[in-house]
Amino acid sequence: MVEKNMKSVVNAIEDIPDGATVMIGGFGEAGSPTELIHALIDHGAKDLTIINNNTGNGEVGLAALIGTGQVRKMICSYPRSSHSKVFPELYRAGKIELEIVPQGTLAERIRAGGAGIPAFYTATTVGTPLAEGKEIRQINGRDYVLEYGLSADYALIKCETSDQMGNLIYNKTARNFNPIMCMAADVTIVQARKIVQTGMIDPEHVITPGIFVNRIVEVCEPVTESRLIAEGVSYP
Amino acid sequence: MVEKNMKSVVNAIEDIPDGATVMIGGFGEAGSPTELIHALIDHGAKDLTIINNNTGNGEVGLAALIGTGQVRKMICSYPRSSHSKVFPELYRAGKIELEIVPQGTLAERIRAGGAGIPAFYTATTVGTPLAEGKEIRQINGRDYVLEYGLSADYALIKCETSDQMGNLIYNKTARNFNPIMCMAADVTIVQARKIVQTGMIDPEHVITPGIFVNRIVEVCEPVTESRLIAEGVSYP
Amino acid sequence: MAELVAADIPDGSYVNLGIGIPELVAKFVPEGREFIYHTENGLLGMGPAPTPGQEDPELINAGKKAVTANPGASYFHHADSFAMIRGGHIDVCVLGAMQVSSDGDLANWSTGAPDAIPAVGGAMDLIAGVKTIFVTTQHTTKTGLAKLVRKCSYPLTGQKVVSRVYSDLAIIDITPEGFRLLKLAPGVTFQEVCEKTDAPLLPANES
Amino acid sequence: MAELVAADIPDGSYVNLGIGIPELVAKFVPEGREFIYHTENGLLGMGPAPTPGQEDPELINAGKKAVTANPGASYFHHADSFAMIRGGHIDVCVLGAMQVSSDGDLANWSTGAPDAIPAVGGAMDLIAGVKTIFVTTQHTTKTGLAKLVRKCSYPLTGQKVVSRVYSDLAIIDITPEGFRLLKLAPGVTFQEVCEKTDAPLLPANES
Repeated sequence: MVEKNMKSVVNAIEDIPDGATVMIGGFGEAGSPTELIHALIDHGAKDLTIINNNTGNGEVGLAALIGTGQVRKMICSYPRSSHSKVFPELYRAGKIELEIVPQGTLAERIRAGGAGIPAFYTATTVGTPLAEGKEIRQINGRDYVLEYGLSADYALIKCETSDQMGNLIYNKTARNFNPIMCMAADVTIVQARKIVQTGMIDPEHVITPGIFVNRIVEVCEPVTESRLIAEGVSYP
Repeated sequence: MVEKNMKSVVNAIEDIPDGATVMIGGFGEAGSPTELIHALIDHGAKDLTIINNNTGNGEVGLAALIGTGQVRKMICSYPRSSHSKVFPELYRAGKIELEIVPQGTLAERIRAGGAGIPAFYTATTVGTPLAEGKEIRQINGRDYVLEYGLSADYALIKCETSDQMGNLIYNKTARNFNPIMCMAADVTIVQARKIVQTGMIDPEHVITPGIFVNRIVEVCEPVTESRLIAEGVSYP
Repeated sequence: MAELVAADIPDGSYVNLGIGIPELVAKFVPEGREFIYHTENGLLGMGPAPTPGQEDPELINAGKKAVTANPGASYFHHADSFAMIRGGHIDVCVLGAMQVSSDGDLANWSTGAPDAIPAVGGAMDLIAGVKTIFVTTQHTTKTGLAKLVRKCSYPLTGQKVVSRVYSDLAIIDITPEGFRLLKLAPGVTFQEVCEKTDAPLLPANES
Repeated sequence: MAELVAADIPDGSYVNLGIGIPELVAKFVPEGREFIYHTENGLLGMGPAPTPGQEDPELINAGKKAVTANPGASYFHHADSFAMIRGGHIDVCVLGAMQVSSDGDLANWSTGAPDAIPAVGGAMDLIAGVKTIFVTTQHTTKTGLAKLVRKCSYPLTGQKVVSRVYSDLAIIDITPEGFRLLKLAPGVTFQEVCEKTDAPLLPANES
């Protein structure tokens, strides 16, 4: 059996090269794989394209990764961070690119990337500046815009519990983008609060089947971004 | 609170009009809402367009519905039934229309119908007779065919457990097409082995959120098609 | 305003509330009615804020504030959540506005200022997918400019989507003929609303 | 044939087996290797058939036969199941064939006869989405016609997709140059395979 268990977050991400496209799960701090992100900061890969709904908070996690200058381009729906000036400053200085995508289109593009759908039509953005330059097609009397599937070289994911085969379950609204990003990346790297023996998760309750997961690493007591920010932590 | 609980399968389906498009869950007999189908036979609505993966077995359930002549058109992936001559005979006699759709395209078209995606591209069928007459587009060097979302007026669904709000869980591979059909119909009608009080299903385990369900009816001991066929039953 | 919006939402509706005044709708649900709240980050059956000290950083709403889950709730991933929105399954969405046009166009995501960082979130998805869009807003900007206009000057969130506007001065329907007064706030005159609206306003229908 | 196919599948592969000979692959997994079986009706981690009397009509495979679920299994709906297939997540699919062309085209769903009822199931999805497609087939039809051909005369299931054919006579790779022998069955000559193949067959590479 192929071993998915990694010794540490460092081992889990150490082959991410410069120029990689990396999806990072989470919506705000909920479901954000902060330990994996911090390992990526230490690792130092640069010229990254990062796909996440936001641009991080404070000076930890995703905001810290952006702050080091490792990120060439952000693809996200809402880059206005609370408690974070990292992205706005780099953006205004022309030091980081931004592709702004509505949240639902972002989610659907990621799912499409994972499901082998290269492109689809959607009503979202029709008639707005975000549809400019895109193909519009009328179907059954309504206008739709063509959007393309998104995939990535790597996905950094946080879950509640994984078994040895990489079957995952999540906690409440920390689920968010994580399951679809697992599907859309060539190499999906997961930090789990708990790794259990195979067979311990009811097959009816699995949210991400192990086929979408390449590497798992246990992080029993993950940090909470808001707590780090309250404590004034700035990574690294 | 809106009452979703129906008194009987008869009440649940009695407004289905002639000419309706009806999705019917199940893959073979697993997950097939046989009691709802039999109620639809008794109800007598005709000129129906039915969407299901197959065309039924023996002379019960979907095969029986086809046999009564109530179905004008089938949309399915695999109309060769085991133990059933009903569809082949009508088809060869020119008495029923057939739209053949690959199983994955069928599933994706139904999901698209439920998710507000009017059309998408897929590699499936490219270069085959089933792509004839359809738009082909090259994306990133590969050819894809354009397929349209499928939706329906009604969906007939079988699940294991529903709560009063229509949150559903399924049993094993009886899940199959049921969750996506719940999403794609204007009126989703569910037969559940058990209806429980709201709050009895863990929010992490819900497969179909109640927003996709309009009517629920308890059928505690549903028939099994294969057993009916073994017993030589022919409905009605 | 929030109370008036709540009064117009049918029992059993699936409702998505934007950030700000729209959130207050949840406090004014009429006796005997129940709404089921959807938050686009992946929860249906959202309940009120938890008692202080009980916050769970992994149970939040789209505004990233701590919430609770009511009995009958369900969690799902983002693509499934937006399938609810974009697939037309949410009955009512209540949003704030920068501008609303008499065609029902909505602008609420960007001033289009050259130094603004564009940030759209789920607004365009909600606008494109939800069956009924209610807007709650002050009738004019802080500097007194009309927010109900003939044509939005700010970048659009969506076209021909708003059904009704609840302002501090009036409730106004968007009809094929343009803005039409439905109801005045206490002590407000039709004349005053007309003056503060930058498009023709039709008087209320007799009924 | 099934045993030879199983020997060529790497440890830990996610595998989808077609109906018939392909199903037998599961009986020949080499010592120390483990494959995870996917069945497109919504189960990953499919196990062997249950002991008689233990069949569950709600736990079946794509051939609608009773199966079991191994530890670590998961259930999912049809769109998620085909996302695995069409999204390129299944490593190997083993299918039967009516015809395979030297370009790697596969025909296995219809003879195209005018009275045939078309029935495609999931074959076209598997062909379009799975990374490696192995075909197991008798080398010729019951009436002695070649199944390995220059160009398929039957309606295609997919174009340029087959990697390798395991027949009763030989293992044959589909290469950019066409069919190339990989290995002969015991007692079979290269000459014999060439005669029963309706396209040029290149000899095995020296190695």
